[in-house]
Amino acid sequence: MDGIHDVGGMEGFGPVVVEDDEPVFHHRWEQRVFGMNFSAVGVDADRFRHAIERMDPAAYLATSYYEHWLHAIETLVVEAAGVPPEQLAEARRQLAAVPDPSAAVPHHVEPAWAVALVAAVTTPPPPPAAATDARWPPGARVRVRRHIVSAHTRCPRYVRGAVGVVEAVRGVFRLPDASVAGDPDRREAVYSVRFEAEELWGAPGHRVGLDLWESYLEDAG
Amino acid sequence: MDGIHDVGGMEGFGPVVVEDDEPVFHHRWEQRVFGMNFSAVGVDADRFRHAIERMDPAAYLATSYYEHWLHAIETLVVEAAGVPPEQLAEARRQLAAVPDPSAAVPHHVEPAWAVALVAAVTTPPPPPAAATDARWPPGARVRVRRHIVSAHTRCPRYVRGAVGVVEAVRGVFRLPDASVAGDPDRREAVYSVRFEAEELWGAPGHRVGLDLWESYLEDAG
Amino acid sequence: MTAEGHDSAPADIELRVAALEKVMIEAGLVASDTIDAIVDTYENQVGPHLGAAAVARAWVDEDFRRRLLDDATTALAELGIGGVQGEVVVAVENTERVHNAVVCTLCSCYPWPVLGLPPAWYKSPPYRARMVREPRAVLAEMGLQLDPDVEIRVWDSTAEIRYLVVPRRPAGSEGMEEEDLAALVTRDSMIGTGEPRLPS
Amino acid sequence: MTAEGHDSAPADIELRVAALEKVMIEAGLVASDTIDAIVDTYENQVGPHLGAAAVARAWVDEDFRRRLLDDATTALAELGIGGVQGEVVVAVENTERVHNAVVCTLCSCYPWPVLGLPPAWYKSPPYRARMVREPRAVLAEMGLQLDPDVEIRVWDSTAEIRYLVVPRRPAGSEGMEEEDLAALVTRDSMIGTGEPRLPS
Repeated sequence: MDGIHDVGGMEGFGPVVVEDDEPVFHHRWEQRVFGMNFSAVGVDADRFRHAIERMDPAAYLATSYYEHWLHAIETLVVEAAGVPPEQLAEARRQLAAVPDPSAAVPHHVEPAWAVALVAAVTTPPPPPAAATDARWPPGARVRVRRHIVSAHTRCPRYVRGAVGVVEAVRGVFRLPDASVAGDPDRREAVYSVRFEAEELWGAPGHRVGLDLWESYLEDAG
Repeated sequence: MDGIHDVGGMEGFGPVVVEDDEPVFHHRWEQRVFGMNFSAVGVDADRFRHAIERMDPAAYLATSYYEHWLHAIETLVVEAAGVPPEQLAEARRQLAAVPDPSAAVPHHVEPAWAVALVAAVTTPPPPPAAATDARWPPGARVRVRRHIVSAHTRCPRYVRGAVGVVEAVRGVFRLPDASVAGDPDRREAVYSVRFEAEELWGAPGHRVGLDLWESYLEDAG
Repeated sequence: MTAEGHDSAPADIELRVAALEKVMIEAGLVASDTIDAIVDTYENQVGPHLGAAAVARAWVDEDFRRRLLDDATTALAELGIGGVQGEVVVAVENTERVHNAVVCTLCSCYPWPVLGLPPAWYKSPPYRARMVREPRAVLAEMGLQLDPDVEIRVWDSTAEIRYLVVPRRPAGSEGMEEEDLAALVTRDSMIGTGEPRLPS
Repeated sequence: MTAEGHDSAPADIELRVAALEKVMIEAGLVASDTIDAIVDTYENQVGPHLGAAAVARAWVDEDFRRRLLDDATTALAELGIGGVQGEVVVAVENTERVHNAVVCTLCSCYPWPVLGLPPAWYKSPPYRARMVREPRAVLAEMGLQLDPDVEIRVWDSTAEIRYLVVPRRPAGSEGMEEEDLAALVTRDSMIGTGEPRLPS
């Protein structure tokens, strides 16, 4: 999907604004959103990212990072967890009628879940399978395909058609394009590919490395 | 400039919303904005478009067509007509203090200007010069350059690197890229180039024609 | 300078516009009646009836049709049609096998002298983004179901050439007068997002 | 369903979030204390001090440095560092001639187990858009003036590999203990948008 999220190389965004002594979270609601994502609905990063990418482009640019997450969780609670949308609307109606909606959220604890969750997020998962049948070795010249028509892809527009050099083979990973399309078992080698700025932007000065799945690439010829 | 205005082929925008029995203008302020553009500040279409393209991307997507025009005229009144920005701010302060700002705008007529203006906009200008030394004839295969780094260009991202066929040579026109960069006298042949959907999007089904300046193109090889 | 909010309330917009007009009038850049006159021109004088008259003429006058398709700018000038945003007009004709449609992906270029000012949907990101990529789907959503065998040609107005679609003359209109034919030619049929009305 | 306005007032957001939490708790999808625990984890346990400890170790222990550059995921696990959003970590080392910096143009991927959660600027469209196109200008704006001879390598985190920049050990830190060295290693120096602090 060539969506609004794919901003690499877009011009007109202005300066990078840095906040001094920024807290990890700015608002309590950001904490709740962050925490809610660690549940069955947020566990699939591909579907989660795709839910954000489908936001209305104007809303995407006008809202903050954790509003994107909120949108995604609301979307996946319906799409992935099967909660009827009316239930969300009804909860909003109910809570809109009370003076402090946050205080009116039911409190329900599951101490065992919490312990298991914290252990899970701070334990390294097993390494990815080595790519024993990778098509290209380090040093190979590859071209990114011009056309990626998946509903969800991790191949940004700014490298489409560009030629780069394989720096490393990172292992075998689930292909996000297939996963979001309903085939979570398709796996492919992922390559770290180095591009010269001249090739990407027509002016030299730096190099950019991207990690790209095998089906995004073709022989540079 | 690879800006937010360059939306051709972007996905995620949703349906085309058609308003039944739409009026030419929806609000009086749209009429005033439209009319104000017919002045020394709006006369240069290249600079006018570039002023819109430089809008903050979130603001661009969140505002209407005539708000884009308003932004451009405000910008060019300062940049091209030399009005100090403080003068605009001061006028806003003054008018914010009155109950009906529109009614407080000075009324000043120049009947001769109005007559000349209407005549000018409804009279066909002379045709463009024929392109006697065009590099490619109709039927030639051309490739759009991958890199267009101008601050303002009329070469959309979605055709960069694509191969098409020249359908017609449209004549010689001022090059917008050079014009906005301060060289309004540079002229080039403009070609109508036809692209197959397969070449642009990886799926067949239609053709797209674009009018492209000579320096956007190269031999298809 | 002009960091307008994302949800400019009407009052804010009106204030901004009034302030701009005040400054421009005081600087001698514009006059109250030039604005009135230009608005009147595009609200009441220039509009799709002009393009419709040209299309109807092409339907009844084979010589005019050829001149229109060969050099629309000059042929339209015969009818007194021309001006700003129509410096070079190219007419593209629909046939049994080919359907033409017009878009401007980079801004909202449109052939003012023949169609007047564009509708909001023509200027909207959805139309501009999708029309070059999936025109058949967009046209279907807009009510124009094209036969799969019909080739769609989309014209993206990236330079100063403006496009006028010459729609097919509807069946059943054989005996009609030029003026009555013009009444069948809709704006959308000249953008390529619709068909002419059928004779009643 | 979730057509939020462009300027969601805080109260609207809080209401939406409360309603979502209510629904998720009632559906058994999440518990109040799982949210509390995960927030505490990333506010108080996991943060850039972990990456800083690893960098300081690499500065003082040549064998660890080699293991870190060879297979950071495994080397970090030696220090008890690892977890979600760090399934595969690659460490890239700055030298006199090469400066590395990290971005995620498509979303905001970031090596949580070594750096904690990313700052707002890292997640902002300006950083994401510009860092792959004009990194030297972005770094200069952020206060990092690189010698023109230094090659910049930008790592766009498009897959599940996360990058940790190993900055150069600052001059004047020769005799320092590992723990004091770690205090010199800033978050930004491990993203590649800053340098370590100088010893005082």
